[in-house]
Amino acid sequence: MSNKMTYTDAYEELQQIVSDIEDGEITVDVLSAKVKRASELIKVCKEMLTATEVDVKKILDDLSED
Amino acid sequence: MSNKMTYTDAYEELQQIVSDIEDGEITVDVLSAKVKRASELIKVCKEMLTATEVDVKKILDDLSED
Amino acid sequence: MSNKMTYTDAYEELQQIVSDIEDGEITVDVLSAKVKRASELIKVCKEMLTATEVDVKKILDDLSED
Amino acid sequence: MSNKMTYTDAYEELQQIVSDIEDGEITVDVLSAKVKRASELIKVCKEMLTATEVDVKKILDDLSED
Amino acid sequence: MSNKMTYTDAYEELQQIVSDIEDGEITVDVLSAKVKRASELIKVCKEMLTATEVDVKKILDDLSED
Amino acid sequence: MSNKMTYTDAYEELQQIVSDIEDGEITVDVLSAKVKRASELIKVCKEMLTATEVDVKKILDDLSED
Amino acid sequence: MSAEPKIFSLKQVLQSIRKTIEERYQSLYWVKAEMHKLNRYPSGHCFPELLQKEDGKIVAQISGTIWKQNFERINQRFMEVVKEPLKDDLTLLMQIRISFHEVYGLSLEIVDIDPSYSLGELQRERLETLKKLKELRLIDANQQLDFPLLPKRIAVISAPASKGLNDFYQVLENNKYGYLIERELFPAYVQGDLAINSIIEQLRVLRGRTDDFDIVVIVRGGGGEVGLSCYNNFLLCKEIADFPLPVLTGIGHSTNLTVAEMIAFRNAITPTELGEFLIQTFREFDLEVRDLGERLEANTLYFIEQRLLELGRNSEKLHGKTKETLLRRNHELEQSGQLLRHRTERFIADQKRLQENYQQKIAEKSMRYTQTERNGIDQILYRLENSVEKTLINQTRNLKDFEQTVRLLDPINVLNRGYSITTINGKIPTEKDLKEGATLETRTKEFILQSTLTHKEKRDEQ
Repeated sequence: MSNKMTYTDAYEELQQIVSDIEDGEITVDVLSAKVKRASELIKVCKEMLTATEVDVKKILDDLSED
Repeated sequence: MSNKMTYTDAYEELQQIVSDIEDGEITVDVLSAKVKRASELIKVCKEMLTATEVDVKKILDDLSED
Repeated sequence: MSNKMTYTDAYEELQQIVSDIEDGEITVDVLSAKVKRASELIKVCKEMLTATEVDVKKILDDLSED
Repeated sequence: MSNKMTYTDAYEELQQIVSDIEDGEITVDVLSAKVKRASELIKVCKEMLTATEVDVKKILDDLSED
Repeated sequence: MSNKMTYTDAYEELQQIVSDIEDGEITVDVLSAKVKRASELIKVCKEMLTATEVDVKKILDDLSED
Repeated sequence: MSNKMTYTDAYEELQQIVSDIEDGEITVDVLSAKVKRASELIKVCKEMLTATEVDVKKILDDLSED
Repeated sequence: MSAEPKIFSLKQVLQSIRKTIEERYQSLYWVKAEMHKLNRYPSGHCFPELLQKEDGKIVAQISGTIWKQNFERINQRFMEVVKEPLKDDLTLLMQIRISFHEVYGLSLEIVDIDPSYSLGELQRERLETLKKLKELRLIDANQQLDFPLLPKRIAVISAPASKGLNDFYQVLENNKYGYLIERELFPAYVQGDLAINSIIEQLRVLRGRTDDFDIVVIVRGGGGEVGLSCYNNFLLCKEIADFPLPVLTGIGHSTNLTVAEMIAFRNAITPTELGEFLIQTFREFDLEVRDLGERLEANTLYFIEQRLLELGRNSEKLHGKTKETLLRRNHELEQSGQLLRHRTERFIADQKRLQENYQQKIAEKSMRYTQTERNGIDQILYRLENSVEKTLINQTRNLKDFEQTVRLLDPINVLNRGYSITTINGKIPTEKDLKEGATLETRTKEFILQSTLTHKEKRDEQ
């Protein structure tokens, strides 16, 4: 997966996959693959969230130290 | 039966067979043959489904573990 | 950030950022950047306040000495 | 500040400034300037008071001597 | 000040000024002028009183001698 | 009132003047004049005791003309 | 028959009358009558005319006689008691003897007079006068007049060269203060019956000259206690009471006040006292004027002093209030300065707190934002798991359905339950296939049976 992917892209793809599965538009043949992709997207989002949190915390901590 | 057969192919053939049988337009001999084929297809599908289930479970379990 | 920025401008931008974050009108992708900007604005405001405080104190102290 | 300014004008402007600061009707950007102006007004008023005091004292002393 | 002014006029104007000063109805701007005027009025009144006293004493002395 | 002043008129006018002065019901402006008049009235009253009626009448007539 | 009339001499007749009267009137009698005229003769005897009036008309009249020795005794007692001599026009209670004399005729010989009766009569006249004055509302008319400020000009009614007048003038002239009281004498009788008309006459003269005088005085002195009943006379008293100027009396006696004294503006016991009263009036006025002079001087100087003090107070107030005003303004400025400092500091503190708030707000909002996102992701994960599971379950169920259907349709399963399948030429026979003689193949669970069709009939129930 490209590092260039944004959280927004990842989130939208993720939602699309889940929505597809929910709508039964996914065959058993590709189900694993889709779930795998979704799982990777979830991981990516979570990582990005964590990274953002760390970032923000650092910024705010820096501010408070001043 | 070829290993290349997809779940979707198998499932669609199965559906066709069941539909044919139900329409009763076939001879007893053909019927038996069809039943046999159907049974094989069901088995294939079941195996594929089980494999997918295991796969998916693993992926999701991996995700949850993170 | 331009030195020409007034306290009022800085303060209003800061308010806007806080309100945007609060209303969820930003994405995760820009959150860090926004917080960073806010933090810079806060710094600027604080510096301006401190400068003003020093200024004002001097004026008032001069007045008291008379 | 013009020499033509009366004590009354100066005092009223001073009070207006003090009241504006209290009501938060000024921004940090103009605070220094406002405080500076107020401080000048106070000085002007004090000078006027002192001048008046000297004046009045002289008049009253003259009266007492008679 | 006109010589035509009567003691009554002078005294009433004096009292008005004193009362205005007492009530704080005099601004710093006109205080000197008002005090000056009052002091002049006091002088005028004293002179009038002294003149009257001399006059009256003479009349009364004449009377006693008879 | 007749322009001929009587004993009683003179005496009552005298009493009135003395009482006005006593009660402070006159102004400084008229004090001399009042005292002068009173002194004349006292003189005539004293004359009344020792002079002849005709002489006293003459003085009273003079006073009436004032 | 005629007889010569008996002829009496005058003397015989009068002697007979005298005898008869003497026999008839032997006692002394008390008689009340008016003595019109005393008619005292140089010999000392009196032959008064006695009479009685009714409604102003004389209804009885006779001459009386008082012999000299009787008169002296009677008059002395009368003077002692009544304070008046016997005189004309008195109503008297007399003790008489009726006598007739051949030469002097009928007369009442007065042997005594009751002075008490006359005193009562005088008293009665006094009361009568008071009553009439009261009825005329004149009793205090003179007293209601205003006394002049100074009784400078007085009309003196008195007997010229009398002691009373002299005493009165002495007091007026010899006052040590030099007061001048101008007076004019109006001579009159001031005692006895003549006084009544004499005084009335002068008062009437004076009525025409009221502008020339301030008061009228009636002065009598040295006449003792006798002859004062004239002052009870109604006409005189009325004239005094009604007089337009104050009438003052100084009649000089010590007995009961006469009516004139009672209704006069003022009564002095003696002329001297009256004079002293007038001087005293002057003295009081003198003192009053002196007092006014002193008050004038004192109060004028006090007035000026007060004005000076007033000015001083104003001057002090001006000092004080001006200083106070300046101090207050100065204080106001100080306060404004302090307020400026205080408010500026608070303003800055407020701004700082706002910044701190924003800092905190940003931290909170960022945190909440990422948390919300995390929740969103978790939500999606949940949906993913659910939908995958549902998909798998659906597929599994579908396959099971298929399996079921297939098993039900498998002919083997039919034969196993004891059924058989009959076919013609390998097919499930139709109407046209079922001809007699057609070969039927019947499959059971274990066998394939071949047979020929012999009969066919339609089942009713179809």
